[in-house]
Amino acid sequence: MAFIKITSPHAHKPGNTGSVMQTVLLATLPGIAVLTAFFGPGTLVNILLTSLFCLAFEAAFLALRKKRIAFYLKDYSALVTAFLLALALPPYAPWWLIATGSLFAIVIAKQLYGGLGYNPFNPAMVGYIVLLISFPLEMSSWPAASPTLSDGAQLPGIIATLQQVFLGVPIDGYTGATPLDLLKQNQSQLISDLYANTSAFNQGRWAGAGWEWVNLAFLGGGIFLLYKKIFTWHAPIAMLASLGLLAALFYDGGSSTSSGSPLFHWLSGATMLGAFFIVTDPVTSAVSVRGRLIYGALVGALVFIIRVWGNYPDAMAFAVLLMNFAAPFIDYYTKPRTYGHKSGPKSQA
Amino acid sequence: MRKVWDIHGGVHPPESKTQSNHCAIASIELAEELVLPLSQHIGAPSTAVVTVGDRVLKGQLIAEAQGLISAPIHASTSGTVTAIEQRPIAHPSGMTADCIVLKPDGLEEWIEIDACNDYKALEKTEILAKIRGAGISGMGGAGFPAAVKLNPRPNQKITTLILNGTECEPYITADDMLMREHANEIIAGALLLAHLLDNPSEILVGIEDNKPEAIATMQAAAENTAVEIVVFPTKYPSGGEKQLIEIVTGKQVPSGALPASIGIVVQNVGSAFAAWRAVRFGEPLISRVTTVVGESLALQRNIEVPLGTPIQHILQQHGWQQENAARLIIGGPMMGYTVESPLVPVVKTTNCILAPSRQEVPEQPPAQPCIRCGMCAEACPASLLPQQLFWFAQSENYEKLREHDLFDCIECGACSYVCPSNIPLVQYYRASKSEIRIIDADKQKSDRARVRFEARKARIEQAEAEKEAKRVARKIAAEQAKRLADEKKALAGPQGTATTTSSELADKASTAAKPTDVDPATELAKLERALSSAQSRQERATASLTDMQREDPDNTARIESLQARLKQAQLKVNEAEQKLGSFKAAQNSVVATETIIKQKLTSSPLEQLQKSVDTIGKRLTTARQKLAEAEAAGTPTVEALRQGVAKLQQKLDTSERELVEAKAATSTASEVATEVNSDHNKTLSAADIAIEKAKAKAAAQANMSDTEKRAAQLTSLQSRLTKARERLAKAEAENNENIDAFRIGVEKLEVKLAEAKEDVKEKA
Amino acid sequence: MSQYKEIVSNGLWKNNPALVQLLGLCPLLAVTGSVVNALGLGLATMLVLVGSNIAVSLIRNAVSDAVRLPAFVMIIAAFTTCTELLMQAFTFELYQILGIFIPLIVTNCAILGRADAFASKNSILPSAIDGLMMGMGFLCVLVAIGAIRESIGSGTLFNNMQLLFGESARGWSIQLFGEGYRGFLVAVLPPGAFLVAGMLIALKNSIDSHLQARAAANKVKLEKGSKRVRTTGQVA
Amino acid sequence: MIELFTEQPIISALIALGGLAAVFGAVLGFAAIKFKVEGDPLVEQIDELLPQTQCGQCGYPGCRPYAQAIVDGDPINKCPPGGHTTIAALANLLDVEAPALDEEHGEESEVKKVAYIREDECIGCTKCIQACPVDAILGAAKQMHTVIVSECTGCDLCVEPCPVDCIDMLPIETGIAGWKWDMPAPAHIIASDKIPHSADASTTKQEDAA
Repeated sequence: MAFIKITSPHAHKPGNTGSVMQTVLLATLPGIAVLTAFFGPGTLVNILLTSLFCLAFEAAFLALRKKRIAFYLKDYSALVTAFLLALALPPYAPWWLIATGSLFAIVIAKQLYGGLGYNPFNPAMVGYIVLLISFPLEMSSWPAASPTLSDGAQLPGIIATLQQVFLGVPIDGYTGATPLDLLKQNQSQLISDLYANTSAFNQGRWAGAGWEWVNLAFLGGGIFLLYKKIFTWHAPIAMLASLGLLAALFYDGGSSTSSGSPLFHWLSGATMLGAFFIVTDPVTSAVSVRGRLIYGALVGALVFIIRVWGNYPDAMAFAVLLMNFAAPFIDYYTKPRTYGHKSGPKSQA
Repeated sequence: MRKVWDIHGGVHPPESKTQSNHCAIASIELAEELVLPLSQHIGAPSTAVVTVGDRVLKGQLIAEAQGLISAPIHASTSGTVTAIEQRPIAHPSGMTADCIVLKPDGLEEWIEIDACNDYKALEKTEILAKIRGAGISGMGGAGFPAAVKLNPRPNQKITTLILNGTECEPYITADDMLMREHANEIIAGALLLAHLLDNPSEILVGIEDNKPEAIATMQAAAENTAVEIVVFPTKYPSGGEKQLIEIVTGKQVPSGALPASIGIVVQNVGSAFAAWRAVRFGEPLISRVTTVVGESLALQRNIEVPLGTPIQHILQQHGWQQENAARLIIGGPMMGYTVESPLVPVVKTTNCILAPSRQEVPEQPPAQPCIRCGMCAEACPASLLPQQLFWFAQSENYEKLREHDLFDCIECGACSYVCPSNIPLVQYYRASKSEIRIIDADKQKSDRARVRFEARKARIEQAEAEKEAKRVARKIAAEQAKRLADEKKALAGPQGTATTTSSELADKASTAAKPTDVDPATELAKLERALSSAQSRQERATASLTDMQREDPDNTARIESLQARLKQAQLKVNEAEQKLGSFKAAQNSVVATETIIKQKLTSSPLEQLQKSVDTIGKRLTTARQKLAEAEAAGTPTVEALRQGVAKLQQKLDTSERELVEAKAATSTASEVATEVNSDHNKTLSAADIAIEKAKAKAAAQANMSDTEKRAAQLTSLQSRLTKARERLAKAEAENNENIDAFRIGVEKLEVKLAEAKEDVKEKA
Repeated sequence: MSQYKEIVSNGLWKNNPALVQLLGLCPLLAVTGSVVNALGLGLATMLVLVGSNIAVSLIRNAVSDAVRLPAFVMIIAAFTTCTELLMQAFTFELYQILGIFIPLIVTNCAILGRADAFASKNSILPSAIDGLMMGMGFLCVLVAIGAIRESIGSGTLFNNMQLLFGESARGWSIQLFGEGYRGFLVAVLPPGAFLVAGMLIALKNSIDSHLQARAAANKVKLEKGSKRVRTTGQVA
Repeated sequence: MIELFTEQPIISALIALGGLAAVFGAVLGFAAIKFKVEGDPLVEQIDELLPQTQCGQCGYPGCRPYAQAIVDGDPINKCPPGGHTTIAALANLLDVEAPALDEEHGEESEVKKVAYIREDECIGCTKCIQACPVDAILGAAKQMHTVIVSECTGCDLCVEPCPVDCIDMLPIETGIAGWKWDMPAPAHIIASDKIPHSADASTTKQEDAA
């Protein structure tokens, strides 16, 4: 009898890409919970819709490419993209916005480049940016966090949510400026005054009501992923460090032109979501340890630069996409020193 | 406690060692047939020295090493050689190879072995020969002949000897058990190897900390010796030679070099044990300790098994449930290879036979796309970027693969082990490595083919050119020969002076010399004789006429007839006188032409020679340049060029010599000319003498009788023949290429001489 | 005639400057936000292409190799200036909208490319036709991209055609998705141009591969290895 | 003078352009002569990539002439011994798209071959020796000939001249030493989508089985 012939190693560490992705999905749960707690069921509807659309587009395109749909859907990568896109979009976004975003994320940014592993740009971020530059109005209408709601107002119920999402029935007096918007629009107040006078800040503790808790929840999820060794600490820590460093450099004690404290930057907007769920996307980031440090640090720097001097209040997506461009270049110059070789990259022709 | 270093990467697969290291090394009953492959090591296969039907004793040499990197093979037991044929061997390809098949007779009859109580009394070369002769090759898996490593180049001072007792692969416990049971012999072996390597300052035994019993026995055995036991944390692949070196010394072996280049030699503990047995007891390597493990077996343990035992036999002895095993692995689960047939034999490198159940080692799920998670890069002990290598291997970008140091990959499998997408990375690297090797070999071959093709083209062109040159040369030579002949005719006739070629000269000379076809001296003498006879006849006629007129004046008729005779005689005398006069005039004109020719000769050949010397000189310089270039470039035409230069040099030399001679001749010739002009001799030069001689000879010949002439001819012929023979002998001695021409010349001369002799006889 | 057929198919399809040679991407991406812009610039480019091809073909034997390119650029610049002046005179508003892209026709590599690759090697008539067909191919792609981007980006088609065809064309404008269409800004922005151009190239390639597959099915089998020569000279 | 220029913009433009043309023309002409490139190193580079079998299947007498022809614009897909690897390398060097092999010049052979002379049939005519482009055949008139396997490029030029047909082209045998691992089954990249349906179906089947 003949035995199967196969290359070593014959042992294999348990787990596969699907289980890695599942862990990532699991790690977003605290963030989702906190988002829902502060902004109502919009986030959940977002997730539901993006998941639906992303899986549908993925399956359709796999069918077009004559691939086995079940096998590829089982890697959960489309679902991760869906979750990240949903978390980045403002809750209560209209359904067609979500559909368009999913289309660009899955079809244009992922499948057209060859599917999982071959996409040079983070699909969720591509979807997000296409929406951001095409539909600025919808994309900037973030709901107000629950602590900042005026008296008597409360979070929309599930019916109101669905009406808003599918029928465009607006929910009255519900949108509000995010802390990043407030800081960007701040012209004359000292930071301390801003904190004292604005409900978005004075209802919160460090960096604006609701947002700080959302970010802390994502930080928790990120620490869980680090513990699970889904990724290494290099890229997120470098990103947070460079963001904090730049914020500290330009803080200037809180004058009216101040760009906000490091703590503010760490805990507002999409910082923690970006640091632990987007910067760490292995497909589109640098691969070596040094490369990841550089990649993360530059993402952090770009986030700060765009937030403070750019046209958009938050900058995670732009910073990540810009660095996606640079990732192969960083890889090229950060090749680690191979065992038994004198120096790192030896032939840089 | 010695400081140990950490290596980059590494993985921690489940160790799975306890199921086989719980009992002592056992032995099993002898198989019905032992199959001993001729290639059990890295390097050239050995050649069988027994034939089918031979009875061999245990430990008898049955195959000899071929070349330096090779190892001999010995009979594992006593028995009969039943076949030498192709059998499946333990190789990932599943191919067959030449094996010696032995049928044991069960007597275990040892060949006479040569024990040695004190190896220190032996020469090192003798010890090395013993180790080499025992057929010991690395027992850890690679199988590099041990004696080669133990004989470093003289310029490499070995400072550290490391015994590898790491055994980092899961499942394998053969070295562990060996160290537990034979610690003293291993230590003795370590000291023996150290002695061979001029006692390195450090003798280390590296053991992972998951073998506490082995560590304890080894430490006990190593007490009061120079051997140090180094214990370090368990991590795969610490047992890789390069990794072990880094762990225990902190040094890295330069890429592409051997450990000996940084003064380190690593040997497996099993090799040290075998070396000790070989030197101390004279036992060749005929058995080894092998781990037999896997959930498809009822019994899992270590056994000492004769080399050549078919795996099937071993497995059956351990209660193998074949239907529950999906694959058979030789070696551990990380680097071991699968075999297709259970009939393959145990060889020197077989440290483990793993027969896992389907649940134990499940089949690999299909590969998912690489998501560049970087886990492989974290696990790689060589600090490579496996995901990049995979990417380039997939796109067959060999340039990039090289750039990313593919050849520093040790194929440990850590990257594949951790890959969440189940990509068979190691297979990609192995395939790419072989592909690159093939491409390199093809490149070398194509370069060689290009050189050969171009050399062939050049050779054919040169042959064509030579043919053409020869044809032209023949044509020129023919013309020159004609000219030469003409000139010789022109010049040798009247004066016999040697001259060189010159076409107008030859024309003029030939026309001028035409009337002098006959020997002028003879002619002159003839004419003079004719004149004198005519004169005497006239005198007689006049005398008889006067007598007649005085004695018989009336006899008018008679007188008239006498007068007529007289008149006739007078006419004849006139005629003769005229002839003589005209001949003398002609003679004068010939002499005049000769002078002119001589004058011309003095200038023109000289110039010609000068010119030819110059041109040859030029050609020589260019030829020399070309030769230098060719030598620098190392082209294959160098030899031909060199010959050409030598030939040109020769030509130049002869031309120069000719020039010098011609110059000398010119001066003499001009002297001759003046002498001739000023009517006759003052100081006689060589040319003059020659001319005189020729004249004298001509005169003498003219005066000579036929017989004398013939005799003279005969002697001259004889002297020419002797000269020709001398030349022939010389040519033969020198193996000259004109030898045939000489021989023919001699033959012709001999014929001529014979003719002349006959001629002389006839006349006499 | 087959030569002209070849020229026509090259210009319009096989060797289309925009989809195959990927020349003149700068105007292609910049001005195809609407059909009218695309048409305007496409016509201008075609005009320059025809003119420069004829002129280059005329002087092709008189220009030495070393000064070939400067001379061609000079010719193209002259025609571009003429076109610019014409547009200034007749379609001033469009001229203002297209702005810098009209003078930039000089640097459109499709034009210099045709001048160098075709007109400088062929006589006048083929050169003129080549210029016309290349210009036409370019124009078609421009208009196609313009139409797609305009319809997706702002939901209209043939908007502002009066800029090119006079007041009577004002009514040509079509609202595709009704008044409420929000406009998909990305399509009008440069990334949209890349996306649409990429899709068109993909479409062309897929059509080509289908055609090729069909052609391959009907192809006559070649005699394999029929073109061998001996490298070893005469074999006696 | 200046007035004339300002009043006659056409003339001044013409003069300016003419002057510029003259100056640049002169510079360019000078440069064209001064910096003329001698020789063509590209030929060498192409020749390096060709397999040097000297088989003539490309229609040129040897690899170097073909390299020269490629420089002069000949297609790069005429080399069957090199096959797609060589075409890809050439395409990479010349920065063009790699075409498929032109099968009019022959097919790419999967296995490498060497000539083998059945020695007892050889009559010693030396015709194959004259035909071999790389001098890989040993022998003399009326003596048996043999092929130096390591030097044979497998061009099969010796087969046809043989009057007794005693030359075979045999595949090179790779024993256990020449064995190598195969690449794993193709991965699922976009390029693999172009594989005809049957091939894709087989990989799908493998996946199913696995």
